[in-house]
Amino acid sequence: MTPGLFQGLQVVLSTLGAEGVPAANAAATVLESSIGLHHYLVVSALVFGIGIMVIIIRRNAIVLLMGLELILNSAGLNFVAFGKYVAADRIDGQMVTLFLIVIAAAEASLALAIILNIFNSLNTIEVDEAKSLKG
Amino acid sequence: MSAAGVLLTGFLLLGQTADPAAPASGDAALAVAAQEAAAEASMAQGESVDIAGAARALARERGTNADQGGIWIEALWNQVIDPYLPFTVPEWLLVAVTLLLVCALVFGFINVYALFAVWLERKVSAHIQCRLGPMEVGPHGLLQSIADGIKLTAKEDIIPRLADRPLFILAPILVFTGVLMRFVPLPFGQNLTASDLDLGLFFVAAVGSVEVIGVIMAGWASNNKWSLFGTIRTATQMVSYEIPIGIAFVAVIVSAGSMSLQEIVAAQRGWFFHWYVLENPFLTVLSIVYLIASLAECKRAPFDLPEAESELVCGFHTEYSGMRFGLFFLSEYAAMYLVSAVAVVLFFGGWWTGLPFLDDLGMSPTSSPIASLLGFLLKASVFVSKAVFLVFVQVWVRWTLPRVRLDQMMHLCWKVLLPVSLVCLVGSTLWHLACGGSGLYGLPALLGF
Amino acid sequence: MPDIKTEEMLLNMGPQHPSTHGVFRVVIRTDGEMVLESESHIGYLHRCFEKVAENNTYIQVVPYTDRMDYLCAMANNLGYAQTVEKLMKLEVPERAQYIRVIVTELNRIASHLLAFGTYGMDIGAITPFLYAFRDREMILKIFEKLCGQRLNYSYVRVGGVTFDITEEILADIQRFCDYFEPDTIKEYNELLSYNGIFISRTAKVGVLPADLALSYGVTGPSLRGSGVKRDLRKDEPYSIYDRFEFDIPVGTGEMGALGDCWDRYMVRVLEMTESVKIIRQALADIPAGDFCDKKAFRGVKPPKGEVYHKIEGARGEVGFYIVSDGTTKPYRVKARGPSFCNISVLDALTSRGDCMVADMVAIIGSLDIVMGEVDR
Amino acid sequence: MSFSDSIFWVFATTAVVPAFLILFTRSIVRMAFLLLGSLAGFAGLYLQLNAAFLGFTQVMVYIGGILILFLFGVMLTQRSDIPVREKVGPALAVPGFFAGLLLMAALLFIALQNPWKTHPPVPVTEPDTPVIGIKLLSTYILPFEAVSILLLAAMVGATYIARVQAPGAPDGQAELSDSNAEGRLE
Repeated sequence: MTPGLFQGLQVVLSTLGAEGVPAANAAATVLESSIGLHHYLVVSALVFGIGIMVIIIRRNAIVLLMGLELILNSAGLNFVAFGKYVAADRIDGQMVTLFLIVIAAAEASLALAIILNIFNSLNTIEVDEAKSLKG
Repeated sequence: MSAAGVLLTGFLLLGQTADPAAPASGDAALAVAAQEAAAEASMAQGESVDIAGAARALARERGTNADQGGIWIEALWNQVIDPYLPFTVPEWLLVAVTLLLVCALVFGFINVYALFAVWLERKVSAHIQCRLGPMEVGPHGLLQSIADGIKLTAKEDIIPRLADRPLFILAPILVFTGVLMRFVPLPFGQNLTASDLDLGLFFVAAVGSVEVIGVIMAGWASNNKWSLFGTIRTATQMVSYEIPIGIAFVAVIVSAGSMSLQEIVAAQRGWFFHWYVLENPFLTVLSIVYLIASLAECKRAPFDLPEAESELVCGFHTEYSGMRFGLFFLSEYAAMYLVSAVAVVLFFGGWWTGLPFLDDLGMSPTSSPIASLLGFLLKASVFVSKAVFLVFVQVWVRWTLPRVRLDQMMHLCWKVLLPVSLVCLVGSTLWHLACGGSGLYGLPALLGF
Repeated sequence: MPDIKTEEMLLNMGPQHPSTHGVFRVVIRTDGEMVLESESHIGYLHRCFEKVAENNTYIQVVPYTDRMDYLCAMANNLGYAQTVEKLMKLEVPERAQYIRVIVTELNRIASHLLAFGTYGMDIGAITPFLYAFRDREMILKIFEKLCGQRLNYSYVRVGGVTFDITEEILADIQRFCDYFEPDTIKEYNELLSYNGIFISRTAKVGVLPADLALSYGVTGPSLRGSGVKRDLRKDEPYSIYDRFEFDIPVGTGEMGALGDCWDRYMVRVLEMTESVKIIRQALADIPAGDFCDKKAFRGVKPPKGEVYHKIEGARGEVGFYIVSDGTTKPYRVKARGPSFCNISVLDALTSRGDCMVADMVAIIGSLDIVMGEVDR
Repeated sequence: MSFSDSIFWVFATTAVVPAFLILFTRSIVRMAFLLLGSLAGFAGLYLQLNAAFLGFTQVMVYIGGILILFLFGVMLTQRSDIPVREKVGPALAVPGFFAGLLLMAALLFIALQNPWKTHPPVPVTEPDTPVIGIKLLSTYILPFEAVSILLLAAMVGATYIARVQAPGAPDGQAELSDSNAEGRLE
């Protein structure tokens, strides 16, 4: 029943070490689902790493914010995944992510306001240019 | 290209349905169980038509999430087609085909409706303006939209040299997908829906933002200053007007106690004064707020600033031609139907005629298959007619009123509609707590009706 | 008002733009939706009227005057014809005078109807446009019957008019007047003039103070919208305008500010009523007799000299300055197009920093320009 | 692997690949739209995790709010010459890449090697939304209120910061006194 393409993807993941994941096995006994906690953790770790790279490599303030959003998202995914597979009540993980999203919204609006201000006074949003403490 | 939109929607729908709350839209055993139980339920209720309802009822009973895309198609398949097939179909194929079928049905409806709506708009505008409108192609120009469609597809597809090519191509698809996806929880009649999501209204509100992103993409990718103007206007307008719309949603959700569009309509059963527009004065005001905001939400006059042809040439789709423009066009008309249908669901009683004796047709467990079929068709046609009437109202407004200015539009949203809707939300909630859902401002209950 | 600083943007409005009423180009510097400064560029329709006029006979110049303000060609014809007549000291037959007044006023109505319709369109209301065209069509039909032309009439010529007006046409005009006033104008007011959104879009927008208007040489309804009661038909009566009873509507600031777009717009609507009033009186008094001076029709050869004469066209004062060297061709013809002077005030109106892109359209529309006349 | 599992792979790809491409894109606007893809993938993953409410919230807040805010930010802070380019600090490109890679590897190691005490997912018996609503107003009432205040403060603060300084106020000093004056008036 498993189509070849997905099998291939699974092979790729198993080389990453996701094979023999207890959660996946445990879930499989009930739901025949091969997707478990580890899959989400891997996705989250990948995106987190990318977010870090974006933040270090890129110099544009808005792009930095984008990297930040990636990191926040990967964290949120972890919470929900742990909520589903580890926590006693799966809603708790969702609640944390919910707050995370809201705080991300507040953070983004504030950061953009600051970026606008920097742009107004320095005429650039390259973070390296914004060195002075005043004005 | 529209196929791409359909595929994208299908794909996103997959995500929703495959949401394995019912752990297996895929689980064969459960599917069989669902099939049996659906058969049982339909036998028990003597309903031959309302397969979907039965399946859903069953799913509820079994404590699973019933909100799977195309469950009625699934039931149809399980009961009518599958038992007679000589081979077993892999379930993933089954689900995929079902979902694509649902998408294709919705897409087909949008297309057919859009052809009609374009014709309606031209005819109505013509008669408002003391002229005849299209008369040449077909009787009273009925086939004119088809001719136009052929013209649009046959037109040269131009992409400006300095445009951002991938975004330019992606934008109309995204806009169309944003509209198409919102059709997913939308009912077309009782239990006639692509997927009755639990979070139906929330979904409608959330996915609307995809359309905004698509419009921004279009305007930016065109590399045209007028397009950019249109884009900024669209983004401002749609983001702002989502708020009064959202508040109107919340007020109705409070009254109905559910976000599922099916259940919101179901809660308005009975005499027409049980429709939420007559439920209490606050909801009446909110319905007007919603109608105004929905005009802005789908960029119709008097809020057609994003494409104000006398100011911005054509706004965000200035550079688009051929079928890419056609997709914008299609999504605009689809969005018109969409907001109207949501208005019908929220305030105007959905598929109920407002007369209990008509509504009850085919609803009792003892009614004959013919009666249930008639009742089913009646409800579907009532729903679509109500929605199309609201589309007509939009057309009527468009050809009568001038366009507002950007600051006036924002003023209306933030300083008029928002406070009014907030007050109405509180008022409606308190009213609901005090009087319950008696309808007509609670007067019939007072009179012992 | 602008709380957030944004990048300024240079925007090219026109020459091909749906609401510039012709090939007119405005370069606007915008900050978001606010227009900071605008700069008009004209000349896309330049056809060398004045040079062409020097190489044609006096009669041959008449069709060129049609093409200046093609929406109110009768007034141009009349202005040119009267200038030449003034040069020749020619008396035009009484009946021709009446016919001239009737057709000029009819054409004024047609022109204002178009201004009304397109203005609605600029503001975003499309239906009034078709209403206006429905009624304008009746006038054009009458003109077609009268001289075979719908737009470029060349009907009023030196010495009179080309064709006599028949009883049938007079009856048509009477019927049109009865249809048009007061019912249709009332309909227009209900449809557009007093529409809330329309008022909010036009009131207090593009306010043109009287002194500014006068300093730019703005004339016609655009000037009267600022409250200046100047109309050549009353102030310096030409032809037989002194025989008729009519009012000069001026802007009152009814919707907030004197001289705003709404005032300019409303002056045009009110003027249509006054024109109907004049036509009714002219229809009642029109005498029998010749419709032209036959001699002048055969050839025009004014004496040496120069003359300036101006009349009130639909958009303002249409003036002609003619220098004659005694031959059959004018030595020099200079035309004063009202649209040219009216449009010159546009930059002053839109560069005050209180104008949005949408207002830009409203202001251009309210000045009611015809590019054929601006560029000539 | 059942069908719904294959959907996971689709969404996982949608979440990771556009995010990765952000590193190699030079146009900021394209980056924002790649971010759109990534965020949509995350929304899909939330759906996969039976968190439909969260998934739609993600779409609403991130795509409908934050992303549009980003796009506005890009439009407000760039010259009008399109496309917008962004320069990469070349000195940081290689170390940054490896730092990210190192972190990624560490996280992957932890994620895959740690014996998580997982339990089989509980079948969903009722919609989450009412539960979330009730929890928000009972267990989580304090964070809920705190976040509300935070949002309000952020909104006011953002509006205040993004304001253009008065022409006569060249530096923050004048503006400060300006705001003091306002405070006194109140």
